Amino acid sequence: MTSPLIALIPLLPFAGFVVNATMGKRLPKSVSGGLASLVMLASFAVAATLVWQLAGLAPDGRLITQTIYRWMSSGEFTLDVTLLVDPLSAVMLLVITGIGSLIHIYSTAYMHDEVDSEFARYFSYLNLFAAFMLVLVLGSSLPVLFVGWEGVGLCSYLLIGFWFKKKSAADAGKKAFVVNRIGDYAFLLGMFALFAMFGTLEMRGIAAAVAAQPVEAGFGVLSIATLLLFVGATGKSAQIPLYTWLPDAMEGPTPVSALIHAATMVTAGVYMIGRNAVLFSHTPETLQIVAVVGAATALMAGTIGLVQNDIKRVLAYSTVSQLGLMFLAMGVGAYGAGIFHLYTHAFFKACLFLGSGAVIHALHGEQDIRNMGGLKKYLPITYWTFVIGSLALAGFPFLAGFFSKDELLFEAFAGGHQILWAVGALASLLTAIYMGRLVFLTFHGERRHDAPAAHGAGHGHGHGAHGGHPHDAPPAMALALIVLAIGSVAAGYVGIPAALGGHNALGAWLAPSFAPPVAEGAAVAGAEAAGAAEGAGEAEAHDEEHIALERTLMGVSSAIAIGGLLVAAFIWLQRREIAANMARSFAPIHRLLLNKYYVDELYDATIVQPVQAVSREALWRGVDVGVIDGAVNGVGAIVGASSGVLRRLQTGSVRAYAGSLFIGVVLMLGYYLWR
Amino acid sequence: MPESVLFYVLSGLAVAASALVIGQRNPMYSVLLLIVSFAALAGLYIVLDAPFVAMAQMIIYAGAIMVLFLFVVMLLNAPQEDGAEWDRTHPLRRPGVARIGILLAVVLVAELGWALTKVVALDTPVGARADGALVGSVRELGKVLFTDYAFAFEATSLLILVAMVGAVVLARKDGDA
Amino acid sequence: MDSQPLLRPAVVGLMIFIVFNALIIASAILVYAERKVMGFMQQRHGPYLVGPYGMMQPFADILKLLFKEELRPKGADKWLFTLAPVLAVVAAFAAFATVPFGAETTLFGLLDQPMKLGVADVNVGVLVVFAVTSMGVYGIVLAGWSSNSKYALFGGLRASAQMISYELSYATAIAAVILLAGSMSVREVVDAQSGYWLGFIPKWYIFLQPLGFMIYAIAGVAETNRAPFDFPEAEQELVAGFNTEYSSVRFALFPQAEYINMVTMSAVATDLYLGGWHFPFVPEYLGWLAFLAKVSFILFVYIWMRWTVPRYRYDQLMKFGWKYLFPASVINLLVTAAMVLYFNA
Amino acid sequence: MIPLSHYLIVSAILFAIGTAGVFLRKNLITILLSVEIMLNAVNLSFVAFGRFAGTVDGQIITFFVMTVAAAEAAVGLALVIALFRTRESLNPDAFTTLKW
Repeated sequence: MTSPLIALIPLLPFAGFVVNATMGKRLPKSVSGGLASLVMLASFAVAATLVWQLAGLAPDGRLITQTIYRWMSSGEFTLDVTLLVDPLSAVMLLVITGIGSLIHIYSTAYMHDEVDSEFARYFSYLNLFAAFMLVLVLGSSLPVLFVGWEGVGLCSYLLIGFWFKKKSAADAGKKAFVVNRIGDYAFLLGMFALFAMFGTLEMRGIAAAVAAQPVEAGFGVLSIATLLLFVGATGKSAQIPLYTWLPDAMEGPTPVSALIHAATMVTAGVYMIGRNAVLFSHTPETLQIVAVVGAATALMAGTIGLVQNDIKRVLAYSTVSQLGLMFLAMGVGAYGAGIFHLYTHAFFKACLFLGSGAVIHALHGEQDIRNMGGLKKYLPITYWTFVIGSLALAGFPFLAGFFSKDELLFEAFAGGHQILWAVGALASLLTAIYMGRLVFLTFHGERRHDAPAAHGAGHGHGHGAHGGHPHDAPPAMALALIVLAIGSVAAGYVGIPAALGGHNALGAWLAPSFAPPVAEGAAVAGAEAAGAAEGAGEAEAHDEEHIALERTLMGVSSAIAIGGLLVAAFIWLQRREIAANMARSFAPIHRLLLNKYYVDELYDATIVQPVQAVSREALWRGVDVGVIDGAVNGVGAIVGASSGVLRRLQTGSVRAYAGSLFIGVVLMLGYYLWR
Repeated sequence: MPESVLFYVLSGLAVAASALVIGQRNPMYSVLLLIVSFAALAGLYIVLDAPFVAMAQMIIYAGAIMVLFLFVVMLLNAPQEDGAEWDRTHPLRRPGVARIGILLAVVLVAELGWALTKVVALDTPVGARADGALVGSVRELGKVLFTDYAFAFEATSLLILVAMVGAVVLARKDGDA
Repeated sequence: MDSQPLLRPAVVGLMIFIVFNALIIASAILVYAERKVMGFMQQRHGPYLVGPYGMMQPFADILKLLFKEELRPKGADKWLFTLAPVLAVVAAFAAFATVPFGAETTLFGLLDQPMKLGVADVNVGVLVVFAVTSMGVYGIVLAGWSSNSKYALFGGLRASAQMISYELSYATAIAAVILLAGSMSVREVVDAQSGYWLGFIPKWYIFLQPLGFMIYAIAGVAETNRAPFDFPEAEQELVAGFNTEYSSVRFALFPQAEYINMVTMSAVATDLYLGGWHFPFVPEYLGWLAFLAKVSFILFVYIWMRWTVPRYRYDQLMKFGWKYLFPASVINLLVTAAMVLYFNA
Repeated sequence: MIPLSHYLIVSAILFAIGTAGVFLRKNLITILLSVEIMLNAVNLSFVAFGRFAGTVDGQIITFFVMTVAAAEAAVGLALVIALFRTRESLNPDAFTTLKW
């Protein structure tokens, strides 16, 4: 069916952007912030109603579209701007608008120390981001998706560099932008390849076309195309090799990190793969690569996260690693599980970031966990929400993270990728440990920070004079934290696996999105749907030992989670020196981790420097000065010379000109009459 | 029949007025006579079943452009200045030039006449082929204007904008910003 | 088809006669009304000597002017000086030609096929009104130029500039209405406004085009050179503006033209925005009364405004016209177009 | 009915008059007026042809000509004013130097 409502979802935030961007300077904070949050809530309401309508439809007919206008049409190729709501985008919609609204509300308090114009600028960016993100998830064709893709990249750049007066922030923004460019380039190439193959860019059309042909054996053209798309995804979703921008992105305001760099934008890559599930399913080679890259990223980021000292960077690396897990799921064809984890992760990671934001807020910009500790009694709300978030992230039984992560690992295992499963398990162990470390270092133990710290000033929100001890989150922030904490507990229950007597409602709900469009060839569709359903972990698809296996794996992973937490508790609560000893005894490794495997340095040496050298020497000194300027000057000289001659013709008398014109007319007319 | 009478009266009026326009020394009268000629042309358009064009003619030409001319004439009521020394001795005043001009004019008129003889179906009435209703309908006009000629339309709008800016820039004194 | 070949032209002729005289009378009444209203607004009685309540005052004025001597300043342009007032008045009269003021009627069965109340019904009527009114400016401009006096010249200059500037907004506002009605015939525009929303709100375009109506009204005031836009004859600045040098009948013609223009403006406003002769609970054949009522109301507002609002400064006038009124009208047009597109598709 | 040729003849005459005006008059304003005459002559033939062919294209081109004429008048008159300011003259032959 079609519905005129869909366009509203991105348009509302866009309207907010327009207002705040144009007249924001003149609006008081309450108005600009309130408006921004309001449009987000409105768009959430619209999204909710649409999803409700969607749920009302028959399972395999769950598709609401709206064609806005014909974007391009050349020859037989036409491209409409069509927005599409199906189970997959429905989930994304709710996550983006829902969590987005919460983070908007949170920001009204968090950014309150900015001057009005800055405040409005911030919210205009935030709204713009939301609009583009919604376009991204709603777009039914790759180009439309790409528009959103680029748009969110832009907003990410703007928001990371929001405090652009601070060099590190500006650089981080540029880094994020450039790194993403690389990915986007690949993404474009992938699009071209797909267009060359299928002659359409409508994702459903591509899916249908692909479904008709057999799964590609070996590494063929199709695999190359999908691989290119995946490279784009690595750029957006911070996977190896393009993940380096995400940790630096933490220079941006914390709510931004929560919204863009944890909940929504970075998951775009996962979403994109899920959206083109059929396509990817046909290129096992690529899927293999996706899975491996995901696993590797998960592990690497986890290890790095273990030793970082900046509260937000720890969270950033954990995000990278969780994204790695999602890609792992995607790679093993467990699209449902991947999206499931995406969805739960959005909740608790947003919760964690906002919690860290509350901490930073309370400590006036202090971010180094070595200077924190003992905040438990000052920031109860922050503390408890943070703990819940961490537990959920660590996969503590019966919290959101548990279900999704377990689902995902189980799919990996059941899919026969034991090694990948092991890596994932290891990664989640690391997750448990560093989250434990983070919590204990931040909130427990004795207080290691000097009250109102001066670091704040640099960070754009240095509070005025405050009392001695930090104050807990103001209402707006507390609200967001609490809601998200509840989410982190409850979000998982939409996908209780068969093993626990549930029937994985989410998986079932998502299944149609990963199957080729029903319209084409019922037989193929049915088969694919069954396959996808298998992948998505439909209850029926499981037989007994599956359930048994899942139960055991569940036990293992929860054991891992609890164990990791216990280890962390033991080290950082009881015997903190252990950590120091280990650091000392494994000094090289520790240094390696601390310096993030020197990847940044590597890139700088291998890519950045050469490029700079070439552009400076060859392009600037050579091409620009030599060829281009030379050409321009040459033309100028020629014109000068020739006009010196032609000048004679210019008497300057208007009527002389008119006369020549007249003669011309007479001659031309004569000529035409003559022949 | 009335239509032909109308035609001859109006076209005669138009031609006479135009001739007087360039026969005048006083620009004021030229402008007014030109308005008359435009009005006559508008009448001709109506005879040609083009009421909308006729009205546009009145509104845009007679109503706006001519007022602009009038405005300028009034703003700078310039002195008559032929007979000034430099003017009489102007190179373009030499008889040779004048002769060439006359020759050219004659040639042009001849050519125009010649061209007329080449028009096919010259003596078939204008309205013979199509009914006035279609040609006269503003709806049809708008349709074609905004579909087939959409690009030209946009282009002209741009032209107008440029002209506007140019006029402002030119007409303002160097002093005021 | 037409069984009464002679009656019809007769009726049309009668119509023309009626309209012509009605306009003359109207201008007379307006003179009276203006002075009375002004009087009341200034805590005075206004004219009260001539006739009951001074009702005969305008006629007295006319007579007085008729017997004045016709002056023509030295160096004035003979032809144009005489032509100008005539031009003004002719334009004013002609403009009313395509303004319908009543529903179709058979004059109670006198005619076998209904005839339209109104002199002429052209399918581009709106444009005709507009074109003719835009001719009216020449009367003033020429008067200003021909009388060879600096005050008059200034008046003329101002008139020309002001009128061109405000015609734009004026036309753009009308264009929005044309869009809504989908026709350029005034009569069809009016008929498009018959009927009700929700059963009781009359379908007048003023409700769809509040902004458009405002723009039309303001631009109309400027077009008719009425206060607060009466620059061509700003007494305090240019003795009497373009008609400084005029006297006697020639002089009388200018106010006449002005008042008739006011009437035309109001009539057009009524047709385009106030539903013409449609009025709740008023039968069709009495529609012309409703029309009359609306017109006289607008005219009252005209006078009211003149004696309430002070005159702008000339630069303010231009600035207002170009920087606020015109953009507003363009936006109004765009929005209307979008709406029409949206609701018709 | 009037034959097409008559309209064309009228238009030709008007065009000739306009051209003559451009060359004979020595007042910039009158010259501009003559140009307007020429444009209108062309308009007339456009409309006549359009009516003859039974299409509205002729009228549409007329509109474009009108817009161009409006632009031309605006710029031209602005130029005239500017020139008059500098030279106190409206004679085209007075402006033979291209820069000063």
